[in-house]
Amino acid sequence: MTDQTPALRLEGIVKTFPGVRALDGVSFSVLPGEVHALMGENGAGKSTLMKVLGGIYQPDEGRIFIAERETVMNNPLEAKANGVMFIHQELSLAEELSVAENIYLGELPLRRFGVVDWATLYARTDAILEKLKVGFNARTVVGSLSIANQQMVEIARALTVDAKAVIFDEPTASLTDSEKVVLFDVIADLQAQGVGIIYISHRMEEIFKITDRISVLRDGEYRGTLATAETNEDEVTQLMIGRSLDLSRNTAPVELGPVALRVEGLSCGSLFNDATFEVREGEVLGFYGLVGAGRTEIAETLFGLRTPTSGRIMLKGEEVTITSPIDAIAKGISLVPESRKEQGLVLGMNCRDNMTLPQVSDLRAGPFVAEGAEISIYDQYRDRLQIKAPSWRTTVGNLSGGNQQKIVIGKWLSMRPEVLIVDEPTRGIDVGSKSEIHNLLRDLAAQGYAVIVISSEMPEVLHVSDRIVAMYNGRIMREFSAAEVTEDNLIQAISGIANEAA
Amino acid sequence: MQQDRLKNLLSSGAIWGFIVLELIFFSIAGEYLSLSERAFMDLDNMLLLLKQSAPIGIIAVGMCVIMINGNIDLSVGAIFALCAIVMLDSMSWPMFDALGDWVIPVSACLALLTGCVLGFINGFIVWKTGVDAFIVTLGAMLGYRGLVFMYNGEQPTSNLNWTLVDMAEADILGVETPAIIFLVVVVVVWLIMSRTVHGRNAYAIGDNREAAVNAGIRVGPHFVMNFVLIGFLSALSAVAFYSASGSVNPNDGMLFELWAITAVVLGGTKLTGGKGSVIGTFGGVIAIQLLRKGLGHIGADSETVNLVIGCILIAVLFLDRQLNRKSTGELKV
Amino acid sequence: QTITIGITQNNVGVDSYQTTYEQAFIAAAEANPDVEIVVLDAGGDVARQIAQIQDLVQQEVDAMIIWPTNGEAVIPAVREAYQAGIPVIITNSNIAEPGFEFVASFSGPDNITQGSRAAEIMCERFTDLGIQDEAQIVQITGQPGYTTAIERAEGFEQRLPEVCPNVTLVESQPGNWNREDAQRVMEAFLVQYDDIDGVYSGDDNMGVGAMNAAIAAGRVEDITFVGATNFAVGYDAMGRGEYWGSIYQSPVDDAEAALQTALDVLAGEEVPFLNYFDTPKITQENMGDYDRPVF
Amino acid sequence: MPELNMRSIGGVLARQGILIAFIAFMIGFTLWNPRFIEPNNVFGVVRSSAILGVMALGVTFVVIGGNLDLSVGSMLSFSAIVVLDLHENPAFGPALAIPAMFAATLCLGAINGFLIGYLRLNSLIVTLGMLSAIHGLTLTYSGGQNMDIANQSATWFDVFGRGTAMGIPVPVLIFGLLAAFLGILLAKTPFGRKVYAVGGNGTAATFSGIPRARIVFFTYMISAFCVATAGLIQASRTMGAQNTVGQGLELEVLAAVILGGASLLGGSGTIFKTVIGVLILGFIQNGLLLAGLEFYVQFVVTWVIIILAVWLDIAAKRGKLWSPIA
Ligand SMILES: Nc1ncnc2c1ncn2[C@@H]1O[C@H](COP(=O)(O)OP(=O)(O)OP(=O)(O)O)[C@@H](O)[C@H]1O
Ligand SMILES: Nc1ncnc2c1ncn2[C@@H]1O[C@H](COP(=O)(O)OP(=O)(O)OP(=O)(O)O)[C@@H](O)[C@H]1O
Ligand SMILES: [Mg+2]
Ligand SMILES: [Mg+2]
Repeated sequence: MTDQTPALRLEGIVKTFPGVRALDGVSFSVLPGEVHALMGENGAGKSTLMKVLGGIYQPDEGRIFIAERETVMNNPLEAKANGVMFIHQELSLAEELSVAENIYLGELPLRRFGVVDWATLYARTDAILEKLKVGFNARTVVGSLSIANQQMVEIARALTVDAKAVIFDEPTASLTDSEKVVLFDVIADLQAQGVGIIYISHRMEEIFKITDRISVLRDGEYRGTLATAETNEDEVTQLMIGRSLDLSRNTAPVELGPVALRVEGLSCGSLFNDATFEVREGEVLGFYGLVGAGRTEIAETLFGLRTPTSGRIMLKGEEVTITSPIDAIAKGISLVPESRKEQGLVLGMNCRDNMTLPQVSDLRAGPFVAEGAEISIYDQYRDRLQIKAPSWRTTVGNLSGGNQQKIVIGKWLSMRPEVLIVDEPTRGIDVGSKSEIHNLLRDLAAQGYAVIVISSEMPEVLHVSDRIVAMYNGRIMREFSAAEVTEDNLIQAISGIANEAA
Repeated sequence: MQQDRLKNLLSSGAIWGFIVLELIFFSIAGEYLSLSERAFMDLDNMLLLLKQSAPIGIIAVGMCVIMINGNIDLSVGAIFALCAIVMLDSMSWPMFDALGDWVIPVSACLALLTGCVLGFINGFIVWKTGVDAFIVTLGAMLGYRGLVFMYNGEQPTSNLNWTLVDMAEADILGVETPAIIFLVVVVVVWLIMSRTVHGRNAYAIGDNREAAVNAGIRVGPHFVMNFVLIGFLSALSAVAFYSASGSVNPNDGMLFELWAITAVVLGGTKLTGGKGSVIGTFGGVIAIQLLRKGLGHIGADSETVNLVIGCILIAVLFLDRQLNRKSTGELKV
Repeated sequence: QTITIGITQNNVGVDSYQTTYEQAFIAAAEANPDVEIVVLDAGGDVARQIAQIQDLVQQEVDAMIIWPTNGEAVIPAVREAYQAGIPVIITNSNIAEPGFEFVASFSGPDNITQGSRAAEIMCERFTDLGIQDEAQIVQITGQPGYTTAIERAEGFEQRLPEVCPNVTLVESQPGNWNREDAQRVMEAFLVQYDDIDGVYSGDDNMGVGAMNAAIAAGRVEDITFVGATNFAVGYDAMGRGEYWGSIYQSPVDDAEAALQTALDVLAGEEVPFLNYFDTPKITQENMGDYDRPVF
Repeated sequence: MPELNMRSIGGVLARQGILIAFIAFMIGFTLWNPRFIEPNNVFGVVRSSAILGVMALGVTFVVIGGNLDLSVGSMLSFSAIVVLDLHENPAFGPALAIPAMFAATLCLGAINGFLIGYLRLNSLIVTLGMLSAIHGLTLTYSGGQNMDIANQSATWFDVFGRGTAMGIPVPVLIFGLLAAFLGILLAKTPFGRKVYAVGGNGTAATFSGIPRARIVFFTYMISAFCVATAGLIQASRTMGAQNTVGQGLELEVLAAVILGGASLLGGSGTIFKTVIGVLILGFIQNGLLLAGLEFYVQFVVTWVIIILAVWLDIAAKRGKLWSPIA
């Protein structure tokens, strides 16, 4: 593996956007048959670099070599023609079209006169799907698939051409474990065929499981390459964020207050059934389960976005019905939603206005918005959450993902809710910001908030929770205290193996 | 899967159900209210319906393509008028004197070419400037209309050529020329949209433009092609219609864009693009024309016609949404 | 034995002339027990009107009356009716000459004459005021492309130099049969030209719009307003001495004449091909001879 | 993703691009015909733009809230006809006619708002349907007849369209005051902020506890209120109206709002810019008329100006003249 010609080599890539130097002279190479991890904080420039490789952006400076031949790729099609396949971070699918058309998007097989050769298209697609062991076929409409299956469609594209290099940009963010196994098999296959693979992820355990080398970017600059076998998480983190992380948890015992929220036998159609749990002031309750287990739906129901079909919700011992988010907010419940871009932020608005949006009616001077009060709220939470933004006037859409997430969290913290629900608070967030957010959630509990954390990442739940509720298929399977929980019994609970309900 | 298909059929079939309802209603109401001896659902009357649907129908087919592609074109009415002027006026240009009746195909081709050029201008602006098609074509609606007026002041442009009229009124098995053109356009464009790469790419672009770009589809040229197509179809509609009438007012074709859009939406095409069908649009056009014809048949007065058409439009939209609603677990957002 | 007559009107509801016409037509038909009518409205759209003519042919009416949206474009459709043996009567605004052979009769006002008469009214007034050799006038025409608008302007522009060769028509702009548009056009004229002695408008509705602009600019005293189709607003303004003259044209006469012509044709009577009804001049001087228009 | 340095000089220029275009345009026309800039003419233009302008103020709210309103033209006809008819009705008279007309027009706005805000139907099609339906309603109401005030000297009704106060024509005054009021409402109050939020991202607004449906509903009520005001000015100015006075105005209004830089996607735009957009359209029309050009030349010029203005606006935002569409 050492003295081969690289499958792919980058030299001094520079890419600027108006006002941002996203890539600043990045060079590294990927060998054939190697899985090469690319790591870096949010906004470090990973996706931008890959878009340059995929022909979506043209670099301002620098050169790209494929099999040591200098190549210029003006558009994605040319990149494909040169053997570079790109599996995107954000799902990039046409939902109304069939799986086959999506997989071969942009290069449908032809007969004469530009007519699509459907027979060939379906045959080829079915062959690929066979390899991926998925439960749908070439004619299925993509929009009817689950998010995880849509991600598999995206991945299937990697197999359509004889690629020299394949780029996976955070492919596992929404895959379940069984699909992850299939994905890793596919990667191993490609590797065996001598394809060079670039793998981007924020999840250390995956990185250490499947990659051969790790290259690190920081603020658009190349920081070095490490051999996976010879390094450890701490070293990588050092390189990424310039310091080590203190992963120890603040375990100072907190005086638990009275029950803040109690849910009894709550159901909502087929989404979840008979959920019973409670959370106390000063406590962090974790919700763990596979994607699609119904945790988000419980949160949405508590926040008034769904109407429960049965069950009771009690706040501080009093039964309440919650009909809308407005109602929920008035009663002291806040939800940091799962998808910050769609549900959390008005991307075209500035930081301050986003942060004070839920309370804008209360921040008034006469009939007007009290802008001074808004700014002081913003400043307070910017300092507390260490938000990195040029000023409160900055449009939120221009912030990096982690900072956007902090704005959403700040938006709900500043409401001083009695019950704070956070849904996947660190999805797509780099390790540095992640631990900041974890500490923050613990601090909140220490101040007497009741916090519910929903997450699909086991380390996260284990790390922040005082108690953990395990869900499977719309049901609460078991409740663990921090003391009794282990990775094994948690996995059993959420995969439906252990049937003892909590 | 099976259920999906059923739902799809139901939602795209809504327009046909509506047409059947109209037919039944007007047939029965016609018995009581109409002065005519002849039944509403008479074959001749239905053939006439097809012919009368042609002018807006041909344009609506183009609009369907544009909307599937994720754009909109508000300038079709002005293109229609401008192409008509080119056709009728060019027939009397001195340089074509020698051609005799052969001037007809030459003028028709000139008109079609004009349509393509006007469409190209729109498409090119959308592509190169990145200004939204709604704004570009809103501007063009004014601009092209201005050109219509500049061409011949405020006078109508006329050229009544009986050979041409006879050609336009010729029929095959009772189906007259404009109706034939309309049907051919529907079939050809349907084939393009469902069978060719261009058609499938147009769907993909309308569905998720970024995905299409990422997959290496050149979005701009597809936009331009579709704008050229709708320009061409607007011109074809003008050729078909003005062959049989021979005179164009500078105001002709106003509001055609709104009726075409209405037909397309009634036909089940998603306003945001990515989903829709030419056949459904055909249904939408027929449904509107049937409504007009039927209301005339039973003697409704003009204010009622306006009121009814407006209300039906909203009602169909409402029903369509009920049918297409995600069945379970929709968030209250 | 009842007779079925179909009518397709130009654009009902766009102004009260057309609306009153429709009502008068219906009233006249109801008064006659032998007549049944199908009333259609083209909404100003040629395509729709052609479709309506075809529908009437298909419904096998005994005769049809057409108020054309475009004097030329309807000719082939009229030919279809002619070929189906249905007599066609054109009303209000004639079709172009190539269509005459398919038409039984035209019934309506003579728009060219109306234009000429308006020119005469204007000229006579200028002569009385002694400014017939220096006067400058502007014209506000009707909907562009519309036969009535074209013919009235044509008649006016032809006649004016004959009677008052030294009056200059400085500019024409369309007011679209719309009072507000006419007012806006007039406002610009008033800024642009310091000397305006007369305004000719394609109908009184626009004329009153122009007059309102002049009132606002304080120049109504200096200007002679002449219009056509005397509307009630125009009549009232004449009464107040602000508006000078117009052409008296009654939609009721118009509608009744059309229906009668159709009946005469069906009865096999000889009717003149151009069956004009009279539209006399009306000015502040003789307005007492006429009733206030109902529209 | 848009650029970061909107506060750089280029960014400031971009933000005021429409204003700069406006000034350049005014200078150009003045050089062509000095009468253009005479106070008399300027007042005249502003006065005759007032009707379009007042309607555009309301539509700005609708567009920022992420929707369209194509029904404003036929709604204007409706309100003008209704107020004139009631004025002539001895049971009402001018003092009652005006509030009654406002109530009726607001009902139409409420229908729009209900269908689009609460039932979440597509605004383009709903308001297109309403365009047709309201026209039918107006015709039914009036029987297709023009409405005129018979005894024009005996009423104070003409004050809204023809009067002056403190030397300023009343329509201009109404336009100015309404623009100031709505401008403050939009820029400075919680309600305005919510309109931006709903138009910018309706889902996120809901998650933030903003009553999305109610906000959209109110944008249509504001639009209807503005139309009623415009209808009042219209009716008072001409002291009579046809059933089609407002026909075609919907697109002119939309053009003015877009020219002012409001995005059709919602979430951006300001009242001030809309006013500039309205004035640009008004001055184009007037300038070309003064230059002795036919009215239809104005169509072509408007076409070019709309596209240039919007193009330069978005080009400045993305920092590149040519679009990134592949
Ligand atoms: N189109 C664009 N216009 C302006 N700035 C951009 C654009 N795309 C990316 N950026 C900026 O470039 C930087 C790098 O972004 P990039 O998406 O490459 O980060 P990343 O490393 O993939 O982060 P993540 O881990 O969150 O996916 C960020 O500061 C981002 O804001
Ligand atoms: N099959 C599907 N089709 C369409 N949308 C889906 C589908 N599955 C999930 N989604 C939506 O995608 C988003 C993220 O989905 P995810 O798979 O995380 O489900 P989830 O219900 O949130 O899981 P959990 O309840 O365990 O958090 C959610 O808003 C969900 O409604
Ligand atoms: Mg990324
Ligand atoms: Mg979830």
